[in-house]
Amino acid sequence: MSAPPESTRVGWSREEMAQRAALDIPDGSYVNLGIGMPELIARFVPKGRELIYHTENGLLGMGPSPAEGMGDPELINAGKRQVTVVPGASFFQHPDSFAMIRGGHIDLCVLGALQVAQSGDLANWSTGEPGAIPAVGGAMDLVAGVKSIFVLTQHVTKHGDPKLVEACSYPLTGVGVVNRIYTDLAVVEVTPHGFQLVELAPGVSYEYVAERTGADLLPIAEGATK
Amino acid sequence: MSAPPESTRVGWSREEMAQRAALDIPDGSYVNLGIGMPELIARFVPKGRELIYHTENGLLGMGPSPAEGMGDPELINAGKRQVTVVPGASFFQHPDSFAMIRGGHIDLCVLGALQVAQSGDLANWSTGEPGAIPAVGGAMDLVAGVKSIFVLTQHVTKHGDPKLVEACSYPLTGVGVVNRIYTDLAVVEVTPHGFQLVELAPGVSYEYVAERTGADLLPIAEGATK
Amino acid sequence: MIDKALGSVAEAPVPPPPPLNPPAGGGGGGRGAPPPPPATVMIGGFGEAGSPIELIHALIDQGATGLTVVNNNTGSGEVGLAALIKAGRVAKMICSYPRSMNSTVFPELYKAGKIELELVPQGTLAERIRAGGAGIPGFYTATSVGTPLAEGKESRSFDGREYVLERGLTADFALIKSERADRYGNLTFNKTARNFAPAMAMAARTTIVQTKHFVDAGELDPEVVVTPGIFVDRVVTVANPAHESALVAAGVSYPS
Amino acid sequence: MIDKALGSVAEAPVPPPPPLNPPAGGGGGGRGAPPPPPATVMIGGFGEAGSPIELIHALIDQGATGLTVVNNNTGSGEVGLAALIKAGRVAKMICSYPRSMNSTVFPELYKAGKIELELVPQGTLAERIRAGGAGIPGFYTATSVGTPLAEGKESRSFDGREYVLERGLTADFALIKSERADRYGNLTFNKTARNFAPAMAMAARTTIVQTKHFVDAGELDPEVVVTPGIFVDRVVTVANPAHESALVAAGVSYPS
Repeated sequence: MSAPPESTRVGWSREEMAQRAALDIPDGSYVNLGIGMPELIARFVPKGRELIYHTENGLLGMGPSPAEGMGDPELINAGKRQVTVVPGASFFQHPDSFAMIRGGHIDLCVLGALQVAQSGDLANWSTGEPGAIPAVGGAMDLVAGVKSIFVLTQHVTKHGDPKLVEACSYPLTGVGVVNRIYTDLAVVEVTPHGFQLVELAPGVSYEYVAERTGADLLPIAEGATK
Repeated sequence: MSAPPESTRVGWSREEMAQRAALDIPDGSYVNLGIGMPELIARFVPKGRELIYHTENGLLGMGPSPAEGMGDPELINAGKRQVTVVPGASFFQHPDSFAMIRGGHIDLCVLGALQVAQSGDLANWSTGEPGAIPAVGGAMDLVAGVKSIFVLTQHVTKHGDPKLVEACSYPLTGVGVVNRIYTDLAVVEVTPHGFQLVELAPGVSYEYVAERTGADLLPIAEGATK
Repeated sequence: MIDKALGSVAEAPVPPPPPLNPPAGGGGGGRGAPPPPPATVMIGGFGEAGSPIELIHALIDQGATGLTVVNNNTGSGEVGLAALIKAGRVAKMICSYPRSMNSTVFPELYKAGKIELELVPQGTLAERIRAGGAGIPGFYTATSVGTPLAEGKESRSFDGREYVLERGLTADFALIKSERADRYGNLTFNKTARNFAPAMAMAARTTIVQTKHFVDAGELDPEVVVTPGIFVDRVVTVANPAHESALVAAGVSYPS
Repeated sequence: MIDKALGSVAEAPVPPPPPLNPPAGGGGGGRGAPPPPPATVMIGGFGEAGSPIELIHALIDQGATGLTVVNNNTGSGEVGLAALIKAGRVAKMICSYPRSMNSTVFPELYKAGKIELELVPQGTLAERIRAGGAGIPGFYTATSVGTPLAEGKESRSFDGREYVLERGLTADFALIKSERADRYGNLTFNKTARNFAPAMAMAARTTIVQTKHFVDAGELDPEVVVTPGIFVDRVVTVANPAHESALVAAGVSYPS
């Protein structure tokens, strides 16, 4: 899964994807970043914006990883990695943490995806393979409750299959929940009319993205601003 | 409503009623005492027993009233009177306080009554008069959730009508919820067979109590221990 | 930078006052946009403990009317919540105990048929507010089963016991009082003044706090924050809040 | 005097071990009273944060079997919860995420069909436990609607949105870890070790706590108590609790 060498890469790197998504997060937002690539976003928040990070295991005001050897094994994030707190943080129990989520108090959640359907359905917790250990964690709570859901994902699987599809073949995490998708190739909005291209990665054409998208992709309208 | 002079009084005084009820509260109990006469019970807990008092507005470990001028207007009980805290107390919000009640965590609640039916139905919040301002407070929560419900009340109304009845004529607080009744005349248990006399106040006869009871009153069985 | 602090209670974004030229009642629509529907306002406090008197008085000054107010009681004397009711701003009270010592304003209006009352058992009220804030539209409770307050409610049994369905309760605004607050809106409370405040902060779209002490970010230990700032929108410092009982004893009315 | 302190973890009243002469399987009843039904045990912790390892090891030593265990995860390595599962004591796990780094014990038993799994979304799990402790037998949530985890659940709509009915969850025992405790069972926690502990303490008939610090009554400020003592039955001091990650890194198995 490591990125190909810079010279042959098409589109945005993982860091550039995170940076692009970070641009769209308003100052003062309460944000939950999913485990993995979404966590990179915290590094790219534009200067002058203050975001507050929620981690569903019970912390608002999460800071970066501690310096080596300075962490507390009982101060961790949802990915079970050691973190720190910023001034103004608070700890709380799980029911309160998920009340924040379910009650619509978190402004934005950024998640990874196995598939996103043009209706906004998300599949990100199970490939449904027989014998696999199902594990859902807080994903279904997040998509059901958070005000906006961003997906940060490669545009296609490592086998080259589209992840943006007409309908998910994998078990769903939530129905009609995704607002925007940030991939290595493009930024795509989920609209009532389906996938709407918002922005292309530098050097990537509409046709290149559309070919790798498993559903209709509405082109950027003439004269539209990004 | 003041007690008649000592010489003419029949049965227990308010203090004696509270003292009699206090005798039946086991060491270590978590107790909610209703506003009014039930509050007297705290004065009569036998030496060597430690009870913890819950007040539903958000305090466990309630102590007595503060000395004159030493109170905090924001440290009050459910009757909105200033109180104190004992070592080991805790404050909490209303949903948590009623989770203690509704979830069956409080051992005992002692309430006043307008009427108690032989089935254990309690009416203690409204006389149902047209035009009266209905006000229920936490009474319905307490009777629905607390493990044991004691009622502390005069045996008859000030008009001489029985308060222990076949069926309540006033709007109910809860159905089949009362366990024991402590009156000025007797201690009465609510059983599947109806009202069971447990103890008579000194100098009071079974017939005297039965006459003033609006339903069958099962006498103390031969050889029964109190 | 996030800073939820306000300069004064007068800046609190409480519900808008009624339009200057309201559409004529009865036969269909006046000019322009219809007025916004009257707001629902949750007001913290159990009796005087936690009552945000200064915010309530600011709400009176500001003029909103037709309000639905959620509070455990109906105030006392002619200050705070009782003054809001007396000023005719409250169309409906949702509460558990509208009858208290020194409470005369609500009873008079209620007997005159001039104010609506939704009576809710206290624990059900607390849980409905908490549910509203937690995204739970309905829950079952045994409280009120078999009583007049269960009338008209759906009921069903679980494991052989009967329960009624209660609905989550949300609001447009919550007005609450804290002991300490920082610029993020993290809050702690004073003793039994905590009561409904944390749940109301969760259940309202806009939560406005009057705090006795405003502290720097980081001064509140993350372990002891009771209401995390995510539930709070605006904070105004009222360093010496009035106590309802003192005002009532002094015979104060608001506005005087 | 109320004193919930225990001398050692071995005294914790965990579920009884199986009877020495269990009734023969299959054709009806052995001698004497039937064994008590296997217990449901809630175990605090999210990953290693808040995991009461010493209490779990005491439960292994004590011998109870056929357990239903509620925990967010399934442990890691071969200590704590993973060791309990490895010892064959757990018939069923109720959890949200049974797959973690260094988690091999559960996956192997699950693939072999030797352990049952009830998969519950994390927030629904937390709320079900809180509901169980709060006397709420059922509540509605939008979480899982339209997904395989909603299959077999009742659903209904409120105000035009679809919700599923979830049931409150209670247990016979809860094993949790606190930072500070007093003789009444009042508790505070360490950072994100708080997670499921307060709700589990509410939802279990018997709650057993291992605490790092045991303090005198009155030392915990009533404003900062997280779990009031009413939810706690027994407290045992474990001044230097092991950390799961350190044990796993050292290759420790329990019992060794």
